[in-house]
Amino acid sequence: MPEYILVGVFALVGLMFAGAAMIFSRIVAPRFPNQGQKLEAYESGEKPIGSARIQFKIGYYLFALVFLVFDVEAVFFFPTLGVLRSIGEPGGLSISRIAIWAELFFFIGVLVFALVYAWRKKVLEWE
Amino acid sequence: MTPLSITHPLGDWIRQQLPSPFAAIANGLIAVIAIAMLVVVTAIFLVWLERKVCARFQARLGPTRVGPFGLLQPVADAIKLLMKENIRPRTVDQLAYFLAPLLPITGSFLVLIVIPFDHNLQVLDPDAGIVYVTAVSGMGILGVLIGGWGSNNKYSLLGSMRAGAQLFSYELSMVLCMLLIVMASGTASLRNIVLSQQGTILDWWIFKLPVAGLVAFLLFIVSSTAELNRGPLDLSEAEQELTGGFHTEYTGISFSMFFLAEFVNMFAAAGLGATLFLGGFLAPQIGWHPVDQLLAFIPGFIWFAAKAYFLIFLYMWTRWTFPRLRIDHLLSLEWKFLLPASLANLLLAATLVLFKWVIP
Amino acid sequence: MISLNRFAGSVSALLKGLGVTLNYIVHPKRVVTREYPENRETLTFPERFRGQVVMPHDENNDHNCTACTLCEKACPNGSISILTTKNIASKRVLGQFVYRLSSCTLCNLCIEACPFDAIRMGHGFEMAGYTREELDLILNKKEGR
Amino acid sequence: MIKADSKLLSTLPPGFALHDTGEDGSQEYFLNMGPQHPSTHGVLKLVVKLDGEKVVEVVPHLGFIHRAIEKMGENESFVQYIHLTDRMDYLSSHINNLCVCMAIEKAMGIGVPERGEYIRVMVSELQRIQSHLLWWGSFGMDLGAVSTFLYGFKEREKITALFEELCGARLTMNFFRPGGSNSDVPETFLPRVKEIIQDLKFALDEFDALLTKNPIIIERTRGVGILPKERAISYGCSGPVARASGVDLDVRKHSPYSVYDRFEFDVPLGKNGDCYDRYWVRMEEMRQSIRILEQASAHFPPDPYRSKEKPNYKVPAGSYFASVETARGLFCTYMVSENAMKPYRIKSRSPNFSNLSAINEMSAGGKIADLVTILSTLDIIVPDIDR
Repeated sequence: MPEYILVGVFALVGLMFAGAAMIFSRIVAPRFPNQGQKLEAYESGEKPIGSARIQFKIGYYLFALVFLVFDVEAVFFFPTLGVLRSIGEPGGLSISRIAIWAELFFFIGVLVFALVYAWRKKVLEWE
Repeated sequence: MTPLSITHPLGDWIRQQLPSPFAAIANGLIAVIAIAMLVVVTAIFLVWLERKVCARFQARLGPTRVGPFGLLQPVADAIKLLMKENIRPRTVDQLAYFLAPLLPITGSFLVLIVIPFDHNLQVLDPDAGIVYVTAVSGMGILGVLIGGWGSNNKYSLLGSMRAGAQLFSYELSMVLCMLLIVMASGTASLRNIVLSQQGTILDWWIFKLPVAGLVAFLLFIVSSTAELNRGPLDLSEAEQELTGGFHTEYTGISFSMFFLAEFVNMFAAAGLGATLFLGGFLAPQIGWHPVDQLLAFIPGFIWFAAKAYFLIFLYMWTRWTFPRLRIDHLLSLEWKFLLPASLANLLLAATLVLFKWVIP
Repeated sequence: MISLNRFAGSVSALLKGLGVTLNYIVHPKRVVTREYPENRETLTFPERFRGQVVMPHDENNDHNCTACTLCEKACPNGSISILTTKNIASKRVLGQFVYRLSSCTLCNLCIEACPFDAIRMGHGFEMAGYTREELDLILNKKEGR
Repeated sequence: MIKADSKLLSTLPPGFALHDTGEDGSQEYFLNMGPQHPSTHGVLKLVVKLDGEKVVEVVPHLGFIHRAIEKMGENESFVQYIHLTDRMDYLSSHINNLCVCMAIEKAMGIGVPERGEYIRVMVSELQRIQSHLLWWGSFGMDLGAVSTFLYGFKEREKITALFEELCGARLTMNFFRPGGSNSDVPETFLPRVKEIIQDLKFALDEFDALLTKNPIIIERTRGVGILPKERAISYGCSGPVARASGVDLDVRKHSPYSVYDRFEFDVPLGKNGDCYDRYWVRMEEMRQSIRILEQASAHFPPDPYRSKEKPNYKVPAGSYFASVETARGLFCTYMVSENAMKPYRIKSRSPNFSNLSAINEMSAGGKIADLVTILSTLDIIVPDIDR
């Protein structure tokens, strides 16, 4: 557990590191408030046409859904694969190792089936 | 393995001198300073290196004027970026716009602390080191997403949406490649992964698993390029299409935070690749005793740096050679090629491990 | 099989591309950069290089211009104005050869028009100035008498 | 269905309409690409209507650097107009100059000596290669391979240096005159052309390895931005853009000017009219230009290089026309003279305006990235569009 306190410390340090640079820049950088159209959003030097806050077609949100499936799978893999080498008696082909191995094949088979399904359903196509 | 040992002698000495809570704090402080220094130095050096290497790829000289070989050029750039006016457009989302540049650099801090630079040069060695790395490495892209959305600019918006798609797609094959190493070495701790590659060069995971190791290494390089947002997979920046992508609206120091993080993340990813596939801090032993002794005499962190910079060179090489993919090709490449390939590769490796063709 | 062939072809094409760039990095001789302000002394120009117009003067500070104004007429932009004056023999001679670099397009037409080789294209190429007035040049060194 | 924002509708550029929101709640939106954009190659503004990343409509806005060159020409003498054509398509300035000279020659019945014609052909072909090299570099850069830009420029530099030796300028040449050229080629010309040919052959192989066979390029250009043959003709496209669509139009071949009829070369034609064909046609054209250069330098005739110079060019009354094939397509000069020193009206037909007009048809339905690819393969020069 104390290890993860250190992670928190470093997260803070990272934020402070960036924050300090930005504060320092605030102090030393010049400021010329609002000259001309400098505070407009950049759109190749022209006034933007309409806001960017629109409901627009992302086109790849379905990938995100498929991703969820596979990402969860990766988490399941971690413990399974971690023990593939060490389970049972060291060395040798034990039943439990073969079972894990077969399980792995089955699991990935299911996943590949899902992938193929998504592929056939044109989820993996743009739009 | 105590979590706080920067180096054994120094850590032990501090532990002898101070009572334990203070010693932990002192060691922690040293770690913080060391990592912060590493971030700054790496970023500055890599900016210089990228410019130099890119120039040489393009038959140019690169920076030559500031300092010897232009070494101080990035320092000059940093000063310039610090002194630039911070223009915050009127239309941005204040909180998101401010928060976004802080996140990528924090992410790179968090990745760097688990990377074993040498036998005892590692801030933290969590048992599930690889899970931790995949968890925190997403932070950079989070910054990109938030920044792109907060900028209220159509170019940024497109860039950040692309970044999102790219992140979650390439995360998969990257995790699968790492999993392969976890399976082969039987541990998820980065330090133990390195130690599992002891022996000659042929004991590195890239060679030890015939075919599967090499394939996993290549897949790792490709998917980490996408994760790092570097060309040819730098879709969220894509300056020819989106002018600057997610950082179009960022100026001065807030832009340089993205920029800095990109380079530090590149070092972290290269370090990770070296750790997983190239034996990390271990010296490349060739099995001939006199040479091996000589090679082992060189400290581990130098070997680590050499391997990491070799990978960095690979990243730069591909970046300055290949044209950029289109976003739908990028996603097809992952889902229709890299993901099935890494799944098949994983199965191949599992079979190899099971029948112990390679691993004793 | 076809797709496997295509894959192999793609990979080999990518590797060839990498080979090309690697070739550049391992051959420092292929670097073509010239560091400009530092090499100012060693810069060479082809003889016909068209820099700003100059009027060659001989050792007595004399020039060939007879103020015939052919160059003035040949100039498409009106960059040249010949201001004449009278010499002691009340002959029309060149007073001032006014050359406005700011509107000159370095097109070479004035030099072609000149029958006496009084002006030619110089090799000066650093033509920037801080004010427009700096770019109004008088090419002859002394007024005709 | 959500009604489009009426406040937004009033700010739209003329000629644009915004549809109401689609069934899934997604909206179309407008994006300005240019005038300050890395891939519009100058001050061109494209207003793009997008649906997500899909391009719905592209409207180019021109006129940012309009200089009224044709109007200026009415106040210049015929010879003075030559140097203004340098400033239209600055990558084909030699060829543009040639076109004006040919019109004057036709009007006044001036002949060109053998050597002068050979100089014209060789310099034109060098200019074409030089222009295509720059295009190749910027094409690679537009697709994200930044190094190619430098490689293209590196090779182009050799030709530019040759031009510098030839006429003293690197971009705005003003070299050709009615009846020949303003000076003979220097002695070093032929050996250097041969050197350049050798270098180019090597470089073109490198270029093939870098881009032509690169699967990423093939993926990004095959089937992208298709311009069918009929549409190419009706838009008035010319040059590599039209030839990639299968339009067999090359002035050099079909109404040969100068001495082009003496050389053997092929006119590469594309089949599909997509971006890859346009790319391939240009690469092939460079090889054909090298062929012409080789033939020309093998039989380079002796003096004189220019027929007798006229004291002034007083063009007899009438209208005169000449056309050439520049690196980008058909360049024509049409001039009306009233038996005076200055043209009554002079008109230059330049290829880029017509080529650009096809962009909406080519890019609608593609992605933003495709728009950049298409714009790059059109190889536009903005000063030539605006004139």
